[in-house]
Amino acid sequence: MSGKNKLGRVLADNAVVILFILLSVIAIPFSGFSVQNILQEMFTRLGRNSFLVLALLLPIYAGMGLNFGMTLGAMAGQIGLIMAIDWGIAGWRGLVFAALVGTPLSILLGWICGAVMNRAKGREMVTGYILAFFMNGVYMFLVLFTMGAVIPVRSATILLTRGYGIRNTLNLDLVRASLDKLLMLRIGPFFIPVATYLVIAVLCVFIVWFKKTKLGQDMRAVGHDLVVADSAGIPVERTRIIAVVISTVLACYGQIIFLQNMGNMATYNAHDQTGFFAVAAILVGGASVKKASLLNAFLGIFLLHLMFYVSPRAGQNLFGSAMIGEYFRQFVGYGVIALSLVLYAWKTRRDAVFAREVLKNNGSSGHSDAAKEGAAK
Amino acid sequence: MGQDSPLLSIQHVSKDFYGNVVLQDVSFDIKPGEIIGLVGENGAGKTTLMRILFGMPVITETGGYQGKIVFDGHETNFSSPFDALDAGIGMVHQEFSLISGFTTTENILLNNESMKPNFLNEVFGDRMSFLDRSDMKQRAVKAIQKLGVKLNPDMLISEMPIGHRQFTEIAREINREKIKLLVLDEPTAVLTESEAEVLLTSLRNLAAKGISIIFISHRLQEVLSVADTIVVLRDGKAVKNLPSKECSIRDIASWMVGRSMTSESDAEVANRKLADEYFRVEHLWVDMPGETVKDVNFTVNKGEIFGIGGLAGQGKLGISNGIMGLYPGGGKVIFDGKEAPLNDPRKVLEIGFAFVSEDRRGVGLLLDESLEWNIAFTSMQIKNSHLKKMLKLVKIRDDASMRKLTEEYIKLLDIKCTGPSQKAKELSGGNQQKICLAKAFAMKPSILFVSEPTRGIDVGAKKLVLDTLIRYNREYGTTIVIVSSELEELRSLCDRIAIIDEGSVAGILEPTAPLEEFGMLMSGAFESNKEASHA
Amino acid sequence: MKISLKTPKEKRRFLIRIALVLLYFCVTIFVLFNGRGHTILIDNKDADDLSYEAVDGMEVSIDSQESAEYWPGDRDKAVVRGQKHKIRISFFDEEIPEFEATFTVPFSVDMLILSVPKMLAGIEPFIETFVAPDFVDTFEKEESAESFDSFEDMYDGLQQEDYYIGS
Amino acid sequence: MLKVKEFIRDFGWPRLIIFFFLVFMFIAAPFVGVRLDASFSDVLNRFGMNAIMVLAMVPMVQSGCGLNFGLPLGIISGLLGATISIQLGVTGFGGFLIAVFIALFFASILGWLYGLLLNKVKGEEMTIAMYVGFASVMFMSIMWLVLPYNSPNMVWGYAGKGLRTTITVEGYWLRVLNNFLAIKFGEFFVIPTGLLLFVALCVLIVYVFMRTKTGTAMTAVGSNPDFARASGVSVDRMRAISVMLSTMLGAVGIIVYEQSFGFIQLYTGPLYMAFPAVAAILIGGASVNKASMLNVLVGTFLFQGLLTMTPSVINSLLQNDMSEVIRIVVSNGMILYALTRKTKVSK
Repeated sequence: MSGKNKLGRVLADNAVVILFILLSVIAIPFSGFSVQNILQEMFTRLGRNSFLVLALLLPIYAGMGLNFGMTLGAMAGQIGLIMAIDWGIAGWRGLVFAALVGTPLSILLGWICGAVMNRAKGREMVTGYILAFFMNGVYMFLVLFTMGAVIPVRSATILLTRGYGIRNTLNLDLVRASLDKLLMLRIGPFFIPVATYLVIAVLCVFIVWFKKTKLGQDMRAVGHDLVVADSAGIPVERTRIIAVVISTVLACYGQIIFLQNMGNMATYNAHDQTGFFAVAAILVGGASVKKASLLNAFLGIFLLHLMFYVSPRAGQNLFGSAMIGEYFRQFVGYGVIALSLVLYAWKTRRDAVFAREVLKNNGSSGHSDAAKEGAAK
Repeated sequence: MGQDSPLLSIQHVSKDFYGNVVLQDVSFDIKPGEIIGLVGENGAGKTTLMRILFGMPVITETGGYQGKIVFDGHETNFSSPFDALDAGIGMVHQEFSLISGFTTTENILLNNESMKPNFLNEVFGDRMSFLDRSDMKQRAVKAIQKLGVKLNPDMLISEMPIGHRQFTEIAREINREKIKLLVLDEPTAVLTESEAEVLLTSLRNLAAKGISIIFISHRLQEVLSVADTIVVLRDGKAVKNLPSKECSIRDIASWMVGRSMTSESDAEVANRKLADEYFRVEHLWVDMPGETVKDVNFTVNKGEIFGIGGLAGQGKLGISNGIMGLYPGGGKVIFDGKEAPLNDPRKVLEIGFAFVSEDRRGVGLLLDESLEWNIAFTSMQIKNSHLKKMLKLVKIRDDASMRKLTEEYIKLLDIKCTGPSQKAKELSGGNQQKICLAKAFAMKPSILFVSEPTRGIDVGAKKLVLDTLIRYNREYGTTIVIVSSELEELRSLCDRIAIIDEGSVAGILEPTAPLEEFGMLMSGAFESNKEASHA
Repeated sequence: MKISLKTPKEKRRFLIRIALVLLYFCVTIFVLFNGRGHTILIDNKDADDLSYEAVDGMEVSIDSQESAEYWPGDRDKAVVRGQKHKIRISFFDEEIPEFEATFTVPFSVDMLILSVPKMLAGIEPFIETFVAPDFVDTFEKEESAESFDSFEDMYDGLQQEDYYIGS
Repeated sequence: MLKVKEFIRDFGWPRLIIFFFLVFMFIAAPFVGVRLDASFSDVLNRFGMNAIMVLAMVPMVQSGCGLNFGLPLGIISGLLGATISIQLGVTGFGGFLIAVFIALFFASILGWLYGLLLNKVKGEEMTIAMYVGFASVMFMSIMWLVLPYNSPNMVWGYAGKGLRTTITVEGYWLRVLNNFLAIKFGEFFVIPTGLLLFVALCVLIVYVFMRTKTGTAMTAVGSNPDFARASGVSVDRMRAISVMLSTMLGAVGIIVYEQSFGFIQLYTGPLYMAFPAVAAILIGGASVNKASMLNVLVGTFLFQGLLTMTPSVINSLLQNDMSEVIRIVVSNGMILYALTRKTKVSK
């Protein structure tokens, strides 16, 4: 393969990352934000979003693509937070309580999600997406109609005036930034939420470590080749379910971390786009449906949120309309998912052709000239 | 372990699938450290025998088997291949069961990794143990050494030559501590000669270490050179079982194919006067996975029934698929004096080719549509038939004419169905095959390619299908190229038969040629010294 | 999951898992009680029947939070976690020694009044549950549309993105 | 008995539940004070509004491209047609037709490109379609702000540029189809004859198209692409045509919807419009790879019936607004059911 071709491949493989860096480089000067301002915002957002994005990794390893079903975990986390607020548990203890309530819930939901995806092998992504919508209905039913009516709610202040159902916006003052503030470090002009970063670091260690376990190895095997893994006696379906369960539980914790940073919660919408942002971030970082790393996650969060932060202001300054920037960033978010999926599908095809040619070159073993001629084409 | 007691003893094993007998009273023994060469034509029962040995679910689902299998002194009846593995029987399949993104070590130890326990085992079970990479590597290296080949334990499978992949598979099986018996199904099919030689040497090594081997291969030289004992299966019976020293390739070949022939068609075939060259293939190569065609040359005369035979995986199926443009290919196809385009299914259909695919359910039929659709579709698309004008504006499907056509063929080919609107998937295999033939006939082809016309259909239907082909040939003078694994069938039908081996024509024979010649050609035993029979 | 307890290994694992489940509940209960927030209104008022009198001037701190000054008739609040609390009172009149006491509040109550004069006078109960009469109404304004007219409206919620991205 | 069982298996119990639920609601309606005739008229109207967008699912499903989550692309073309028609200031039936023609023009171009894209990503169509749809909606949101429209009816009054979020079609072609030959029975019951006729026309066109040589080939491609290829049909071309057709139907569908609804919803309005259409055709009995005109008609009727009846009946029955939840659960549950059902295409 010639050098030019190689360069082309590298460019194509990293098209999304390159595109994003270019966009950001163009948009930053127009936004008028100072570097310090942008960096502080990035520190905050890294703390806020990393956990959610990292929750996507395991299903990718297990070959199930991007887990749009992680929204289920977010819902579990929100139910945990509602409970914590209802009981008036303050500070980091409130977060721990929310996580403890959310854990069994998200395990259950993850199990359901994994089982459903096992029934739809090959289209896990779209299935996860629709499942999230479906569960949104169940969540609404649970929170809007049974809480306060069937499920006892102590605190009237979080209920709608009609006496049951949780308010559309839940004030999280009790736990606001309680994780971030636990160990806030000031370095020069920057505030760094060390505790949050520590939690994320622990998760990273867990993921690295998990990959070294037997289960992690099995997950990789299932992700690479379902049929071979099955014939080697690896319990394929169970392994896939475990991947989704872990992802869902992590999403639950991630959502709690996210919301404590935000300080309030749109009860019926907060989870809607959890999956979208996490998926967009990891794809922007250069991950694909089949391959992702910690680096992809962090790079992606940085690039995506840089873009999200600067584009409304840049749009305002460039076109005199903040809405343009607002729409632009959403366009970029959706577009980047579409683009990554297309590039990936296209790449898979290209690699398949390539692999076949390699196989043929090996297989023909100089038996005939015609075969070589064919391979050269 | 007594020297005399066999490791594995297969005793009077019989098996039928719904009355279709595939194994009949098969018995043979394997002693520890012995290599058995198991040979037989496609469909002779090799695969079924191995499935029984491994306790594949398909056997119990279809009613089990008769007879007894004694392994290591105990009568066994494995309920899954994993039980067989646990007992110490390993199998290397023809198609690789490797994960291409994994290294050699990881593949050799797939689901058999070395583990270091940690505290999380107590909570989440053994799967949370760490992998002990260094121990894994040691074990892999040990297995590779035992095999006596050179393999890089850290190389990715995807970057390996094919031969090494095969070695990796074998290394995986022999890595298991308990392994006593290794079954190799066509292990050399994808190897080069030198690689195959290395493999054979390592097999002898293994046998010397006390591992018994069942070696299934169509390459008779290899079987002869490596095996201690040869077992020949034919039509489900173990027809020969004798030390390899006592037989020659020619003997084995004739035992493999040696069936009594139905001689009725011989006379007729011999007397047939055929017109001039009509169709010619030069240096055809086709990239069909598993059936790669490398360099094929032959000519067919007008009105001839030309047979293409050979063992599975040698490329015979690739020829017709390639000519019909279904798989990428190259070379020259000359039809009626003009060069026919390759890689364009529509063009070849337009110039009068028609094809009955071997993959009946995958390519041949619209399973979810009616018989009318199945029969009339191709002709509608290519010849614009079965269309009518609606309101003088648009041409739409003419259901009445499609129905008429279908009813015609239902009667002509005696297709058992409830009517033209029945769904294709509801028919039996034989009747589905007739639908495929009807689809091709409806094209009124100048030359018809038929691939494995009798695969997977019952005996009665087989005869009907073959008779239909002969009748069609005789009545319309249609040239037919028929590809089949069943030599018997080709010999009863064809004017000439080409045998394909390793992607090219090993030789072209008259149907009356001695059986062992066919056997020899199929087994790659002789180099193409039969070119003379080229018409 | 089938639990068989044949081998010592399995027995040990079973016990460890049981212990973990117990630990799960213990931690939950711990954060539930320990993290439970209460608002304590600290009162320095005379009794209606003058059975006790407000302190002339003092600094009160609860659980070593920052102390606040109280004059007669003052009321201020402290937000605390958990049920056991320590109160420290130092009087402006330096002759009176500092007062320290511990008290517990009931788990289920969000807001209570602690009357310092009552406590000093040793009148029980010096802690009472406080119910804010207008509490519910203060939240009324936040109320937004709580039902959706159509599918499309439902997803209009998505445009609350600003909230989500947190710009 | 066996036949009944088989029927239920083929038809699927979720559909039966939905069907009986709807029947139950029609029966219950009078008892909770909901006027049957008004409801029925409403259902008919909504049926007409939505049927063409549901119809837009058919070509793509039939050609094996899966459910058309990329419907927003067609809707955008429709919105372009509608806004340009209003910009031109043509009123009445002419305005409607101009909108349709312009929409078809854009839809054919976008649809063809979209088809070429989907051919590159076989097997992943649905996820990609969804995000291509979303991205294009957001892209057009920018365009609505930037494009040089200046009809005072459409642009923001204070800025003098940029289209409004909702634009009324009143005074242009409001209800031109609905009112055409409309038949009134009493105060509450109206048959929107023109609308239903137009729907019938579209259904007929698709029906006829699916019976032409090309349409037949398209169905075969969806049923078994290998068979179609072996029969000399260009699989990619058929798929592209089907995507184009679906997009064009989506474009016409949204204009029909708007003339009855009265407003053009721009910006993020079309974002999730594919979902009700997908749910409807699945409720009608279609699967991920088979759909017929009957599925469209039955599905649209059932789904829109459900959407009309649940709010009024359930809310007055249970005294709460549970209908929204029911709607979400039913429509997404139906899609989920179709996705996880073991497809019967035997290979």
